[in-house]
Amino acid sequence: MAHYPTVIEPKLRGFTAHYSTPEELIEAAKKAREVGYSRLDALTPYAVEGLVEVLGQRDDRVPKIVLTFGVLGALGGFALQTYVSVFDYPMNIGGRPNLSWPSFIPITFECGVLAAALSALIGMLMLNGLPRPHHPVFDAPEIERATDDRFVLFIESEDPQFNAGETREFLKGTGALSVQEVIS
Amino acid sequence: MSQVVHDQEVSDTGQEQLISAEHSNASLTSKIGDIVLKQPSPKQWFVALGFGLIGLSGLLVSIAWLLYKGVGIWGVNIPVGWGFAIINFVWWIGIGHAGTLISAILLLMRQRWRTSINRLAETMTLFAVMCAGMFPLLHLGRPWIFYWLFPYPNALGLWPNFRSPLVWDVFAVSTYFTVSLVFWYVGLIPDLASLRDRAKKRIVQVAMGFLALGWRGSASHWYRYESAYLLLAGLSTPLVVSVHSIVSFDFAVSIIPGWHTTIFPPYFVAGAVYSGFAMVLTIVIPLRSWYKLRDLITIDHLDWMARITLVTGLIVFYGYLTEIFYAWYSGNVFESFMMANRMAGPYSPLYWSLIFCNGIAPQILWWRAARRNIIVLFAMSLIVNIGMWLERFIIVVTSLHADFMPSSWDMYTPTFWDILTYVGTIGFFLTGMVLFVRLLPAIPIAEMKHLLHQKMHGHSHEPEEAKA
Amino acid sequence: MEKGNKVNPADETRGPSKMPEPRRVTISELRDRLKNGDPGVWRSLEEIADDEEVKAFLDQEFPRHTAPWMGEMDRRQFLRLAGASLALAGLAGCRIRPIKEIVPYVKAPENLVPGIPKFYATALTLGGYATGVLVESHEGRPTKVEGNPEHPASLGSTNALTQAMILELYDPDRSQALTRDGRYVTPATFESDVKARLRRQIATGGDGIRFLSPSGSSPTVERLFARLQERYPKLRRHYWDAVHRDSVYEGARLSFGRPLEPVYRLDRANVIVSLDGDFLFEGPGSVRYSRDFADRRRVRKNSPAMNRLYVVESTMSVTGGMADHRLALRPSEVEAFAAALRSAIRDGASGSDAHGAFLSAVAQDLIANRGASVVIAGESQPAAVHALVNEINALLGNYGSTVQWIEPVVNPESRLESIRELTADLQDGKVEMLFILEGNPVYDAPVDLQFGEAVRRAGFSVRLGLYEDETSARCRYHIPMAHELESWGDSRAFDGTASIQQPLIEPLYNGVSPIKLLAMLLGDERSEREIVKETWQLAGLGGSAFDDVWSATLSKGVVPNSAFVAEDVSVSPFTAATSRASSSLEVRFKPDPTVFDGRFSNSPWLQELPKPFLQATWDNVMMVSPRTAERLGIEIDLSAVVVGGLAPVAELTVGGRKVKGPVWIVPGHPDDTVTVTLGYGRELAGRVGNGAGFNACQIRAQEGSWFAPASLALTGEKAQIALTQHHYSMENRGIVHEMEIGEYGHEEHDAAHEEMSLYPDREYDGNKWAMVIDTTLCTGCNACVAACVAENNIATVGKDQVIRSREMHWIRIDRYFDDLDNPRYVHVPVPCMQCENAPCEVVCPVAATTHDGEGLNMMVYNRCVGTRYCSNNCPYKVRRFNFYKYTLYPGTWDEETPVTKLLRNPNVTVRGRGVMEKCTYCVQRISAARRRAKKEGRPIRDGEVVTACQAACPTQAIVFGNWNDPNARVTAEKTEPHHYVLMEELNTRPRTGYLPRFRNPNPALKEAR
Amino acid sequence: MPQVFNAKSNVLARATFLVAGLLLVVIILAGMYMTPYTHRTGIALDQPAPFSHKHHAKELGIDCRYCHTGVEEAPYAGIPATEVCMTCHSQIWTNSPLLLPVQESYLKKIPLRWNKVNKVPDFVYFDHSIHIDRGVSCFTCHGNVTEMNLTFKTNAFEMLYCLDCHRNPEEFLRPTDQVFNAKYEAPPNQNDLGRRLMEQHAIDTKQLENCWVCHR
Repeated sequence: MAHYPTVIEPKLRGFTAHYSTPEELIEAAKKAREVGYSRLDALTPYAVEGLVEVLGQRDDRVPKIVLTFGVLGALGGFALQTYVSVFDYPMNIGGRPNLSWPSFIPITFECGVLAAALSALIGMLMLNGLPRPHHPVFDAPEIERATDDRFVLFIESEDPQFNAGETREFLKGTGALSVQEVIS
Repeated sequence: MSQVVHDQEVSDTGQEQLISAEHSNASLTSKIGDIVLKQPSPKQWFVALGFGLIGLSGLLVSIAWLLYKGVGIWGVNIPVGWGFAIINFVWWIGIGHAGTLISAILLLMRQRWRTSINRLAETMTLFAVMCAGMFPLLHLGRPWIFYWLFPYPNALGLWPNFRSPLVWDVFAVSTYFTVSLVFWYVGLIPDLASLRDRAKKRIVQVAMGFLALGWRGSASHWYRYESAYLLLAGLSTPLVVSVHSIVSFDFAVSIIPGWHTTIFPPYFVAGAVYSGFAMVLTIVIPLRSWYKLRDLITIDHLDWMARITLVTGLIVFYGYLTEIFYAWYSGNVFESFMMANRMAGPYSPLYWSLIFCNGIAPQILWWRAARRNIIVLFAMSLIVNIGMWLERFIIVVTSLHADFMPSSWDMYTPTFWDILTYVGTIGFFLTGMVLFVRLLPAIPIAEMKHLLHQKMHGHSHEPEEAKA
Repeated sequence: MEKGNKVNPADETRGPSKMPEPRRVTISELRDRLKNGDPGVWRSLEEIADDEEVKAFLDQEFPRHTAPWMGEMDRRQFLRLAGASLALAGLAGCRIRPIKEIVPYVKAPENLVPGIPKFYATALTLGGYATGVLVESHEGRPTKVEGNPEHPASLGSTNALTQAMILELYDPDRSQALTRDGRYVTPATFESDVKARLRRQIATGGDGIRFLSPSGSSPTVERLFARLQERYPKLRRHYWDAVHRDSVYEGARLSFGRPLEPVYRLDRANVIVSLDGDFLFEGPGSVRYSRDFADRRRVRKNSPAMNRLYVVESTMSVTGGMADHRLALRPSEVEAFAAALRSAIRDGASGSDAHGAFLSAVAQDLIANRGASVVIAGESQPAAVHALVNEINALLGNYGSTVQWIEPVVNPESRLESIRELTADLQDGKVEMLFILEGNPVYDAPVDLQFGEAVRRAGFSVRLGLYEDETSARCRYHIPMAHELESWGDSRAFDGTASIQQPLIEPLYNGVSPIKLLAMLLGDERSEREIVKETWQLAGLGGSAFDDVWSATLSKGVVPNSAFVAEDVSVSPFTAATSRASSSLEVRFKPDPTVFDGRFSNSPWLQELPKPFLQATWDNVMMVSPRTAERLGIEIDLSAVVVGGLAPVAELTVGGRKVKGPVWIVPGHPDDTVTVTLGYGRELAGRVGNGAGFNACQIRAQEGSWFAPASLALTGEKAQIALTQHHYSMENRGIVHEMEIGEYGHEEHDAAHEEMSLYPDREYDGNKWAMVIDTTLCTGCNACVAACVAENNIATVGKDQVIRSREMHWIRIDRYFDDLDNPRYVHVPVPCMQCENAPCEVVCPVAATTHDGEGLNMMVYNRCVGTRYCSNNCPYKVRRFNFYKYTLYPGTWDEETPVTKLLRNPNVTVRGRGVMEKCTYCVQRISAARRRAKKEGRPIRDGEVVTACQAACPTQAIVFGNWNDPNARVTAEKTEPHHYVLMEELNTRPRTGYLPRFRNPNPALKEAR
Repeated sequence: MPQVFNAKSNVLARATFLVAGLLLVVIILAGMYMTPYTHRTGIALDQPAPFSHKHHAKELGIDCRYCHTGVEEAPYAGIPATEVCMTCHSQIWTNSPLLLPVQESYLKKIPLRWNKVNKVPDFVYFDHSIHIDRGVSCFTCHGNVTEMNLTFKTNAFEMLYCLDCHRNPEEFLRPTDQVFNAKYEAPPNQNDLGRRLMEQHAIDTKQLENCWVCHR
């Protein structure tokens, strides 16, 4: 994920190139990678299969997080019930044994699911660096169409290869509908 | 951006139409987005809101009176300690199941027809669960100490009794609500972003922007987002099943004839889906005409839902038959009396109308014509809703009013306040749905675009397993 | 939490002990009383301490005679003086934890330790006949009545009415001030007025003075009357009881030439025949008779035998329900049966009439048990029947063994005659001064006398009564009467045994006892106590050692060997021709099983007690047999799954007089007979009793004051009656095991098939509480229910709530019958079963109901959130729920009546709204016993813990104790061969068990039942 | 334009989430630890007369039972009647203004109205006598009143407080003759002593945890 300073004096942050189909975007992204650009980002109105692979930004940590928390949640749930009814205040309830584990299953399960689900949400947001209401790219002209019908490639000025002139030319070369400066 | 509004039923060409061909990404955004941003609400919307608010105020009045006087204002008594409150609870929670099921299970099964209705279904779930959650609280003798049902450290050194199905309920229902909410919200994030970017009014921009958490559709974000969404779906699926199973345990775990049955969990889950789909139909059918969405929520969607309704309906009916079989086969005097009493006792008219609503009537859905006839479908959905309510009434009341000790048998008759509370929750539900339709995108924009894309390119990016 | 549950033990049950009372004794006098440490005055001890304070409050707060109804005043009192018992004044605040006040005595009463209840012996009377009781008192608040084991009429048990008298004491609707023509006047005004008039009477020798009172057996009252008679020789006394025993004494006159009182020794009888006599439930000695009857019926390993009971009756009575053989006849047919029975026994003539088989079987059985049998005639049957029965008993040689005759305990004068004369005199204007002590003649005198009108003719009329009722309304003066628990007195039991009545509390409502009033008329200034004491001194009690004997008597509750000696009698055979049975439909009058003759109309406890066989509350109904109902076109389906309480209304006509009321079908009731009970349709009973039911007295004339020809017609209207049971068939669920005595011991109940649980059993070492209820002995008299209500602060909920099936009784008596026309009834008292595998506990989400180490199924009210799940899951449906705040005074939801708080048992939580409650095996008593035992370093003894229901039960059908104690009675009962538990197949392992209902049918009548 | 918010809002947004999360925990813990405060422990209430236990019980060495007479036989320890105060104060300090309310009460026969310092919660049935009998000292629950000038509550009688002792009595029990002794020091081997006493009194902790020991 990209890192941006939050200090604000307007300067060139990079270029955005707009495409009308995901296929064109993927093509362009491939080229950019070949040329050697590394600080890339692609903004699309819906998930485009295969894009992260092209950009080399694939990240599979979410499932692992979810699994871990799911298991922890379930264990926690069972532990709580056992602690309460066996150690803290054991009671004779309807002649059942203190550790009447069959009765503990439903809650154990629910706790697992709850923890897993929350971790999925929070994990996903944190990895995505969200919430992040302010972002330089939002200052790009026409960028709002990235959530509508445009597929946008964004090359950052941080990129070692970045050069205002060349980069713009390169992007034009990829058959973009338009190339915009991102000044923020 | 072209202002496309084409609302005709998609022509019935043998292969299924889940979205009319004329749509483009832009048209989708504008069409769905503008319901929230531009379009003035149709008058039916205000009528619906009006009814909703009337019901809602009824609910508030009845709750106030309840807290002032006590549960005595209801028809409950000894032996029938549970009445409308629990009946409605189970009814609502059942309705609340279609949402997550449609979104989650159908997502996993790559059922593309889910896409345009899942948001509505999920929202329905949220409000239905809220309605459901109200009842167990209100039916307490001392509602102000409901929190004793939660395990938290306290100066009494006391905890809930984890052997009680009611505590399972607390966990199940609250978990279900939380997860549904998360699922619903995650699905909403990208659409909120596009509304943010589309909105002209500052206030709307801020509101949507705040909720969108600064979503910008970056590729890596989309990737994590997709996996999280899929995982949530994977979690919700067993959750849906567990929740209504646990609700059924409220009865199955007890020893009351008519409650103490192993068939309950599966047949409650089926019943839940059954009533859930019925309710989706009840809502979607008017909505698609009010907002001219016949091209997005197509007749094929309705057909699909009708099929599911039929299938689950059959399972439920099977449940009834097994109950009868048990009563006879067990040779248990209490069981057999209970069944005989349902069929011939003082509540038999309700039992037989239940059999009609849930057993006989749905058979009409075997016919394609019926499934694709809006009127029939709408009527059918209402009948099912009524039927499922009756089912819960039969289960709760007829089992309790004549159980073990003949000396304690007595009738249950609801009071005015029982009914007002019930109607009130329907008002609450209606209000919620109506406001949602106005304030948030009722159809998932991003997903529709995805669907459109797949449609154009013959699902070129469709993973293998989907075709299999 | 308290916010939701305003009624908490703090401000409710640990309430104050102090009552407002007028200053009536001088400090110095009380000091003297203290000095001689007389146990009799224990009660006034702490009043002494607080007299001054109370007075202070009264004086500054309220002028004495201006409070029409002192509920409000009691409440303030209550708040201010709370704490005399070290309790908190109930300043229920909304703040989280308000600072509460604690108010100690100024001067601590001696021998009173706050928090430790004391028991005092006294006696309570019904119809003049005393039942000895022990009254529990908490810091001076009487809270519970127990039977006095020393007393022959009680032997430790009581009936429901006696239990409820404690509530009568506190009833806020009791009259509270002296009135003239309905306006409050000072006692002084009255005193001068009456004395002036009395002086004028001296000249005429008191010719114009009349007293009217119900039966009384108080020697002191008699003595005072004697003294009045000396002063006014022509003074006349009259008697009236709605439930009178004229025929008993008249029968005795026919047989022996003088009025005598029968006393039965049922413990000596093998065969008992009752001719319309409800001796187990009504009339003098019924509690004692129940005990003796039961002792010969208790089937156990060591005595597998039982007596046999034949009942011939003209209604459906508690005794009839116990019969081994029962014959239902119209009231007027009984006489013929008696005559036939006589001849069958005298001349061996086999009965030729309709009931021949039955009759000759009975006759044979009686003859076979000469001297060990008894025939009992009911007070509702004419003198002829009594005469015949007297003769039969003589023929059977039962005198001296099972039947004894003693001098009448109450005045034997004919009540009908007596009131007839009085009315006549009133109409002739002969009566210048009329004193009506107790009773309520305007309401219940024979209607054709129009007594109410006549009273107005009296120049001057005074009424002494607990309530300002129908009679008071017709009198010049009304004087609030002191309750028996508020005043000194004495009375005799059914066998003549005398008891001294001592007050447990100063009069709550400025009441005056009859003794006090008479003394005043005599100008005797002494205290009641002194007068009563004098009576017994003169009677030569204890001779020289009087003072010691007196104190002993007070603490024991019985005057030593004061029972009447049996008279030698010789019977003259009954020759008169027996009257013919009428052919028409007949009405049969009966005292109501709960409100009796109307004196308890304002008692919510009794109003809500389900009437035997009817299971109806808050109403009286016209009872008819199924066949009669069919004939009249009455449609009530008693076999319905749920029998609603919607009853057709009918008009009952007797001698041209009409009354309307709901009709109900009672299987076993004789055909062509309508039973109506007295005591309802009151107009001035109080907030609870007003308007309930219909007034049977309106059709009850001098002729046929017990039964008369009548006609019944449906009006087409319907009336809702409040039933507590809606299904009367056991549906073959083996709730009661019915057996014949012959089957005892066969097919031993095997304890083998019990291990049915996957879970290991819980061990119960130490105490293991258990209960056994013998259904053979349960007569269904409701004493246990009333006792439970009194002990456990159980709320009454009112007719409306009972109709909605929300009654609160912790123990209920289920009644089942097997057949409509010739039914056999069974009664099953059902308290909490205290299951070891309690289904209710498992489902409670907050663990408000759990098990303790002694196997008790605990219910913690303050933890309960009120899901009602436990009740749903209870197979026995013994749990009760507070759907509203039922602690408010019954029938009126809008106001609280603080005085009734004083009645509450401080050791039992008063349950608030939204809380589940149930039988606890009287855990407060167990706890008290446990603490006592621990302090003494010993285990709890068998019989040390007695539950309220067990104590009250007249037949001792309930046994409670420690199952782990091999020598405990309960253990023995548990090992009885036929012991069983309800619905064993559910494997709930109840601690409450039952013994089967044994019957002892006459082989000759097997098929006839 | 999508750039709706300024740069600061990023930090703000994340902070919001954290705070919301923490709040929940705080509330629950507060519930636990506020209890003693709501019970007014350590706060001396104003009373009609400024009675000093320190003076009477310590300096004058008057035994608890002289005033609290019921404590050995009854559920209630008992608050002394005015006359008890007057047994001494009719002789000494007769003209002390502090004693005016007491004298007034005695003469006018109007009871004193003290503010309750120690109170078990509602719905609890507490019996002093049985505790005294088993060797639970006054001072175990009421704190060392002999050091209090104005009486205050040292312990919040919450259920957990009672359970502590009902679960492990051995930590608190004294020999019965030491129950009223304010100067008593628990021996180092308190737990052994406690266990011995428990045997001696046949104290069964299983039973002591039963609801119906306190709630009826």
